[in-house]
Amino acid sequence: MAAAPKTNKIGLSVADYKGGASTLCKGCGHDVITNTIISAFYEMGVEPHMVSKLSGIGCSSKTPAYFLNGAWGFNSVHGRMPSVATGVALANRELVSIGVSGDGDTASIGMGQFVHLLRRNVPMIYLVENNGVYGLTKGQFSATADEGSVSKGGTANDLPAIDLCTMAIELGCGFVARSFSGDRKQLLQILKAAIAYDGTCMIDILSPCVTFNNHTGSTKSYDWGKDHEGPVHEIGFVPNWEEPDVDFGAGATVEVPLPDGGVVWIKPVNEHDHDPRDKKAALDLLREHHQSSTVYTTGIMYLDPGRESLQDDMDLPAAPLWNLPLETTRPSRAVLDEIVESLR
Amino acid sequence: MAAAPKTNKIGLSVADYKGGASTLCKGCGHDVITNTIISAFYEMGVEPHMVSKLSGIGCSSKTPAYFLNGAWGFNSVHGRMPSVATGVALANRELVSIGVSGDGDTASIGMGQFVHLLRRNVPMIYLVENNGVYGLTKGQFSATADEGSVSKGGTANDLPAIDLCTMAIELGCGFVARSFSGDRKQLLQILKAAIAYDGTCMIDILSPCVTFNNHTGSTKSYDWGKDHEGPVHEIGFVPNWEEPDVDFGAGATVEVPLPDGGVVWIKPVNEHDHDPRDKKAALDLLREHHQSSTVYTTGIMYLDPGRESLQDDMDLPAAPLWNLPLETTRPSRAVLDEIVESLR
Amino acid sequence: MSEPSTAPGSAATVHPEPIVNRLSVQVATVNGSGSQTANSTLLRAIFQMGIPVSGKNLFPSNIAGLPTWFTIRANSEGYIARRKEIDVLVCMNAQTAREDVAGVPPGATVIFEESLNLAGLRDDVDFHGVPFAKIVRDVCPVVGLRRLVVNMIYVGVVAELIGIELQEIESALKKAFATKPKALDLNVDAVKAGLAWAQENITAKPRFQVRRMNKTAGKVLVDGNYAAAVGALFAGVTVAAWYPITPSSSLTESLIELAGKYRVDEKTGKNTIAIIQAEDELAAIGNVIGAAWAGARAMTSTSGPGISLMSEFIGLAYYAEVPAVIVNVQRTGPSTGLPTRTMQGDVMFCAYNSHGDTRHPCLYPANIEEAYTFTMQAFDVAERFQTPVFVLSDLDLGMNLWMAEPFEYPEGGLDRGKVLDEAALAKVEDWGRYKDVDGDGIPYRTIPGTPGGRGAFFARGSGHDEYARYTEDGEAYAHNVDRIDRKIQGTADKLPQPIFEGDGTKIGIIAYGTSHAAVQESRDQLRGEEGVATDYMRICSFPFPASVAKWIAAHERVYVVEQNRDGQMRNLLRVELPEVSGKLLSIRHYTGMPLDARTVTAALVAAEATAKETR
Amino acid sequence: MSEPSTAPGSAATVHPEPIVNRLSVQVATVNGSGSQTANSTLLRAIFQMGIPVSGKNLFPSNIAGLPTWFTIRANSEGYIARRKEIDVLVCMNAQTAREDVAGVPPGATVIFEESLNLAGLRDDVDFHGVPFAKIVRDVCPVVGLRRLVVNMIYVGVVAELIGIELQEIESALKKAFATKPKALDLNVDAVKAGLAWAQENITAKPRFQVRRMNKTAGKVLVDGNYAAAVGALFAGVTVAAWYPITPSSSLTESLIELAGKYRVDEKTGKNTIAIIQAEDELAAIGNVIGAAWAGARAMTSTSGPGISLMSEFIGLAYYAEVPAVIVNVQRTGPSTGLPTRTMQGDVMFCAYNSHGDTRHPCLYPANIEEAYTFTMQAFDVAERFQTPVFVLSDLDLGMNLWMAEPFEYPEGGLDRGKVLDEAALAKVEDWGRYKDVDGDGIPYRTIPGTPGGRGAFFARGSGHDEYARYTEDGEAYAHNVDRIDRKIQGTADKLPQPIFEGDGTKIGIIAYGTSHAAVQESRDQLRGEEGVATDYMRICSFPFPASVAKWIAAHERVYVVEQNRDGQMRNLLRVELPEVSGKLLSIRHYTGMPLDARTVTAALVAAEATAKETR
Ligand SMILES: Cc1ncc(C[n+]2csc(CCOP(=O)(O)OP(=O)(O)O)c2C)c(N)n1
Ligand SMILES: Cc1ncc(C[n+]2csc(CCOP(=O)(O)OP(=O)(O)O)c2C)c(N)n1
Ligand code: SF4
Ligand code: SF4
Ligand SMILES: [Mg+2]
Ligand SMILES: [Mg+2]
Repeated sequence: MAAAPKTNKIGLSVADYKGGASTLCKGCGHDVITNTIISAFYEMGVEPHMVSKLSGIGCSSKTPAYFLNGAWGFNSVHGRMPSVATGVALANRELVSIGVSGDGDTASIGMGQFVHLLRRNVPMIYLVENNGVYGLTKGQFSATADEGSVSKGGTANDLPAIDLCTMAIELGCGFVARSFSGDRKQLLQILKAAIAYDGTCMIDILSPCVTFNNHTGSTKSYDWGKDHEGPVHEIGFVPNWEEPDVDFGAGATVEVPLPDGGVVWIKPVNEHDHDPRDKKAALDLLREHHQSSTVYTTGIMYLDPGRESLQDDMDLPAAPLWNLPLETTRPSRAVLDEIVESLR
Repeated sequence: MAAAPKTNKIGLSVADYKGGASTLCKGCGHDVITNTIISAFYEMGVEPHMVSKLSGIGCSSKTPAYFLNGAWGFNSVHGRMPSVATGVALANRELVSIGVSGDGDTASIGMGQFVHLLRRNVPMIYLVENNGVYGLTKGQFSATADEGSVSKGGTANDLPAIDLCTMAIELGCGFVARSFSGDRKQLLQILKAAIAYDGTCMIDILSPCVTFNNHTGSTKSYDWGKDHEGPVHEIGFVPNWEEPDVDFGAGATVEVPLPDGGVVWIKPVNEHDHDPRDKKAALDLLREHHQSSTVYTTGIMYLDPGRESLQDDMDLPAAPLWNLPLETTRPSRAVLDEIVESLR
Repeated sequence: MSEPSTAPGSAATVHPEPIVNRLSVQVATVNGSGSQTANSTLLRAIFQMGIPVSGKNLFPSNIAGLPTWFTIRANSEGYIARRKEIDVLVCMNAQTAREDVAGVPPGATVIFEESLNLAGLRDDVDFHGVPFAKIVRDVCPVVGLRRLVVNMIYVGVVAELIGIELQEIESALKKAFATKPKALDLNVDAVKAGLAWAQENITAKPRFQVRRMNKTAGKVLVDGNYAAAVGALFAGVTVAAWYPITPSSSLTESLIELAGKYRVDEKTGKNTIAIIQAEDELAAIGNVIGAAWAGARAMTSTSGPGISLMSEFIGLAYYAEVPAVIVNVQRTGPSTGLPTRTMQGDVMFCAYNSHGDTRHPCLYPANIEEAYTFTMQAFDVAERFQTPVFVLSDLDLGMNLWMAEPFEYPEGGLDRGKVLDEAALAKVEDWGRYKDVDGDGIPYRTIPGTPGGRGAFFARGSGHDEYARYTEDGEAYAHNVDRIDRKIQGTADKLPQPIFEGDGTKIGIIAYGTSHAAVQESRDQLRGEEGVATDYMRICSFPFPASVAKWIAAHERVYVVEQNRDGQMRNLLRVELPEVSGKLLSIRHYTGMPLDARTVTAALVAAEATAKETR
Repeated sequence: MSEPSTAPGSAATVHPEPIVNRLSVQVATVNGSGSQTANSTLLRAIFQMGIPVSGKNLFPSNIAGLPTWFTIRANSEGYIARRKEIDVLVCMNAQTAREDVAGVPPGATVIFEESLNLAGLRDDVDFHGVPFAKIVRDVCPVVGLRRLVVNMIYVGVVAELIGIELQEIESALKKAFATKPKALDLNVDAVKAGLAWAQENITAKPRFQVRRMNKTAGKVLVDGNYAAAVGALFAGVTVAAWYPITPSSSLTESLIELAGKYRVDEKTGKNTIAIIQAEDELAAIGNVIGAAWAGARAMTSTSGPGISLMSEFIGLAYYAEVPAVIVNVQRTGPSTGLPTRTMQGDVMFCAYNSHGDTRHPCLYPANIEEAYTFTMQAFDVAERFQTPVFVLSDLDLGMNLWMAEPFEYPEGGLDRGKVLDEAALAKVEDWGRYKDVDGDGIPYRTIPGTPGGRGAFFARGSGHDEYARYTEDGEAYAHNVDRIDRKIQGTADKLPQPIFEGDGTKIGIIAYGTSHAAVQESRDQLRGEEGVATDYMRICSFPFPASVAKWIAAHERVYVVEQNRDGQMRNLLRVELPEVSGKLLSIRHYTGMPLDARTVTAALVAAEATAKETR
């Protein structure tokens, strides 16, 4: 008899969190993220049917089809996933939404909607699988390509890159992280914390495009990432049903409790002492490294566990709006009479 | 015989810089800006026919019709003026472009194009006549309305405001200023410097909507502006044909020469010692005051005289593209033969 | 207004028989001057006297300072279309006064602020200079309020001149100032002062009079945007996303107001609807599609430019089969056009909106009752057919005040269409999101969050098969879009059906939406004045049911009356019903002003004359 | 490909007479495997042998790893439409091999990687298992290159089997590897190895052979996007704004390449064109409109979703009268659809794009020559008529390789339309930007920066009068849009005129764009096989000139052949030419695969049979 597969707290195995086979290029950074998402949802014991997977258009935007087959997916139009996600959040606040976008999808065509998603604090995990190019349309530079980085064809990009983390923090996003496809360990912890968090989690992930942007001269290649990654801390996440048995050692460790009872643990590394709750410090850190371009700083840059979510802002009930009983959504005959009377 | 009217260096009088009669509400902040634009172009001696006036849709966007009748105007569609302006800049780099937008036009529907205009450094003056509401559609909150500020109808805005100056600086804009319709003196100097500057000048101007957002509880009213304005410096601009006879006195004065020979003079006030060439200082200053909301900081927040403009980035000729002779824009018969040969 | 009058006016200043309950009053003023309450008071008072009325507000795309006109038509026959001829003109705007005076027919009465000195302009109208400034000084001690209060003085003058009962004015004012007793008193005093002045100073009453009758009992007076908002409210809308744009803003703003009163859960104090002001129209429709995919009854309201911006998302909703209700309150022109003028200008653009092969159900409400019921019904259609549905209203219907029957409470529940919940799913053997199980092209859908592990699917705007799986297979593509087409064609019989009038003559008239009122009146004119009998079909929806072609086929010539340059409904009929295409003639009106009966009558008479000649 | 073959295949494995210069070769492989060069080498070699060819690349919307097919058709008659039947199949993709084999007609030859073990699948085709893996190991020592080089081995095998001359393969390879001598040698060796293997191991040659002839002398082999880019280049385009989207990206990318070579000023070293990658399509068209308003010849290239996003701006350009050239390389479906498949799906959406009353000139290139000339001409039309102009290409034309006559150098200068410079302005007494001076509806424009102080005007998408002044006057509005309509109608005679073929029979066929090639071939089939003679009108533009209606009227039945579900051109004809609407029948194809002649022939024969029955 074969051993029963390992299961999570709701009795599901990793297989229950898998999706269809990826059709991306072999080695594409996006596939690494897909696998990490599978692990994170498995480890967090999220019910797949309570998850909505949203995306725009691009190689990255295809990936929701490659994880959580038991979840609901909506691959919408290019750059406009944020508005769809906002609608989903309003209709059913019980769903856990994860949106996957690309740098073209977010920073070029999607910039307007991205900004307003952040401003509204729509509860969801918003991943940018950032490769500096439009993968699906064959490698044109996107708005996150670094100034001076060189395309496969040999042309240098002469416009400055947009730093999505800085932008997110400035716009009030309460969970802003940066990671790297090449650092699954870190990404996994960030994702788990994001699943527990209530509000927009913007995670900007360097995710190399092996076909169009993985050469020398690129600042979005695996090699570049490996050579430059500088995590500001080691991150751990302890969900609310687990004992915090992680021992990070010395006093420098920071614990950020989330409202749901989970705790994000952070242990500074690389001589940093970045407290992710310090907004100004986060911005300074990002600016330094954005400008120096010698270090690719990763980690949870900013974490504000307290910001009110869109649905609370809008005073919505705990139950999903879409399924409220007719008595609640259609006013009574008396109300209609009252309205009519006011018009006489 | 009546005295000849005063004229500027190209022999034109103020009347030559006027536009049609305004149809805005009496007292609207936008009209003050219109008048200041007239003064600035007059004083700078710009030839009206070399000016393009661009806008989107809104009360603010109507104003290009109210100044510089001798200039070319294009009142385009809501929120998309930046792309039109970019096209104009490419077709004819000799034109001086001034774009007038509103906070709805820029920060709501126009956010995406705004971001990319700044990123590209399209040479133009980009004014946001910021009143925190959609004036023309009767007073709904815009994305720059401050959290907690109260509408005329009594509802409080529960989303955070987008700070356009911070955003512009983060996106690499080299001329970022903030002003107030109630402070014509300052605005005039800023506008004159902007006319001399080569690159995007983003000027965010608190411009009260007297009809829909000028009440107690608003943070965009005249009274609020008057009570809260805190200029970080006194500003003067000396164009390249004038002697810098301004005497700002002591050593604290900062002089920023522009490439065209004009000089921006800055004399700290209110115990500030903000050097507008210091990006980090500018961002810190904005953040402090954006968060405190006790002071409305005005002045030239950031000034980088050296950033390369879009047309230089694109290696365009000095002459306007649109009017290049046919010999230059249609390759020769030999070229066509060469192309054809390559396809055989 | 500068539009020249086209109908013959009455003779001169001699006033023979009074004309009772058939008149138009126009107030020419400046926007932002607060005349709105005064004008609706006049309108409401006449309405309360039992006389059918309608009000048209002709306002500029501007907040304050530009000319604006308000026209009230009272008509005992119940004609409520715009009428171009003005019988009583109130000139409060120096800017346009001369033009305004030039526009009225002989025999009209002109009331004007004394200082405007208009009296010498014509000798075929009655002029009454009123010292408004002086009177208001006496009535209203607070200088700052005079600008507003002065409007009530012309209310008094007009009331006295044409016979509006003071008690009805008072009762209308009570309604307007229900929560502001002080203001009420001040305004009533102003009306009375106007009335008194007129009593003393004007002896010869105008020919045009109102007199109490009983044709408005039980009716309401309301604009179409409000009616649509009420429709949405009772349709149980749960998510509404919008971006402000004239003339649709007041629709969602009315919904916000209504929801604030009637959609707050009594137990929890929470809102049972989410109304979100999006950052633009692309986002608004994205919000709607996301919400509807997640199960909400979702809607947006917008106008032409918004539809252009929504096009990409509308194609997605069509192809991924997501319900959406889009109320398009149409305005004049391509591009920004004339934002405060009316037009039926997006008929073609909505019917086939977005790139690729598409076709969308459209509803064309013609009156308040339909603004209410069609909006409500649009949600059922959208959910039953899982597709975006347009409600094509316009500025005239949406923003002007119309008389109507009171709203009827909806019978039965909501039609939420083919939704499978956990239990239903368990019974289905081989569920596929896009399978045509019932032969009607309508597949079964599930809502995210449905437990049981069998309902999840992946929606997309790219190629997909019956199981919602990605495919680029050409046959699967064709099979799918054929089914969708069948599904949409199937809406024809489920949408509001055309309404037929007439007893079977040779000449047919087709109209839809707000062209209806003018056509109704024109048909009476044609019959009465020209002896031309017409049949009439009012189209209420697209795709067209079979009865439309049948009716056209049964007529010799059919005039399609509409408010746009290109004859868009005529064009739509040409595309869809080529077999009767040859019978279609076109009467179009596109100045942005609401259509009036005279325009229709004149065009039809001229066309008939040509038809005769060439026969 | 899984599409079943519809034509009768040849008998069995007995090979009677060889069939010369009438064959289709298909290579089934995986995208990203570098087979492109191999396939175009085959294509080019046949072309260089003087045999008319065409190539169709059927690729997935994916970067690497999914199935892709490349089909080469060689045909001595010059038929270059897609042909469904495959005579020689090269199976390099295990994923689809079985389906691919099932799809070929009896008598076909199948070449496959030995290890795939396909030989037993059918007994009515010739199988040749080739040890590709082994051969490539011998030819190519560098392991990392083998994935690419293996493709050249099938080139050698196919060449040997069907008789392609080695020297032509070598010359094609020289072209491809002009700058890489090492790679050239490696690839030539691989071809030779394949050739040698086949010589040794395959004795029975397939029936299908190529043999040198002389029908391609002087011709070029190129895709339509490149041709359009060349057209734009020689039209003197000065600003091009784009956002990448399949299948249009390669148009502007070709322009970038060409401009880099031919549009750098020799004296200054500066670019005489600005090509800007916008942040999305709304911005791209905004860039174009801004640039064109400021005087540039400006263009954008896009596909369906881009058109949806551009709709608002297109309405602005129409109404404010700003030139713009929009090349829409159409693809399959509403929404994202099948991005790498072809369709003529935006015909209606472009013709009446945007809200309100609009109508836009559209050009429908059918071949490479027209992709070049129509794109060039579009600039003249846009500037002469001051309006957005669509060039409606599609994926089939834009991205596939077509044989064509070499581009002709444009005679004469540019038509920049009615532009007034300082001197001209000085002579005009009362210039108004939107005045109809010449009775053709086309006003005179000025370019920003024109000195003299008389040319400035204020462009806007809101209501304006003849002097470009803001107005909300309804009559001024109507007057203006009437003029614009006249202007656009006036383009009909200035656009590429329809092309007529046939000697006056009862049956007409209408086609446009890439449906042309299939229709040409189908007409020969109809005549040859069915004895059905047809007349043919190829529509090249919209609005339709009078000759279109006249031609339709002269026929009894007219089949409109097109590649979309809804018969969009047929619908457009119904709208615009109701008088002949009744004659229009429709043949549609919308799987996303390029249209083939058999589909047209079969549909027409079936329709004629029905027509006879019901007569
Ligand atoms: C409206 C629209 N414009 C353009 C496209 C073409 N397109 C598809 S994906 C893509 C860019 C994707 O880039 P990114 O978001 O960075 O994703 P990646 O493929 O790099 O993961 C573009 C431009 C489209 N599908 N829709
Ligand atoms: C596409 C589109 N959506 C909506 C509108 C309606 N609209 C006109 S102006 C405006 C807002 C203007 O606000 P703002 O830019 O702040 O200018 P303000 O009037 O306050 O100066 C809106 C929503 C429009 N004209 N076009
Ligand atoms: S093209 Fe780039 S981004 Fe797309 S799948 Fe391949 S490697 Fe990934
Ligand atoms: S509404 Fe407000 S913004 Fe518009 S003109 Fe009036 S005061 Fe100015
Ligand atoms: Mg990318
Ligand atoms: Mg504003």
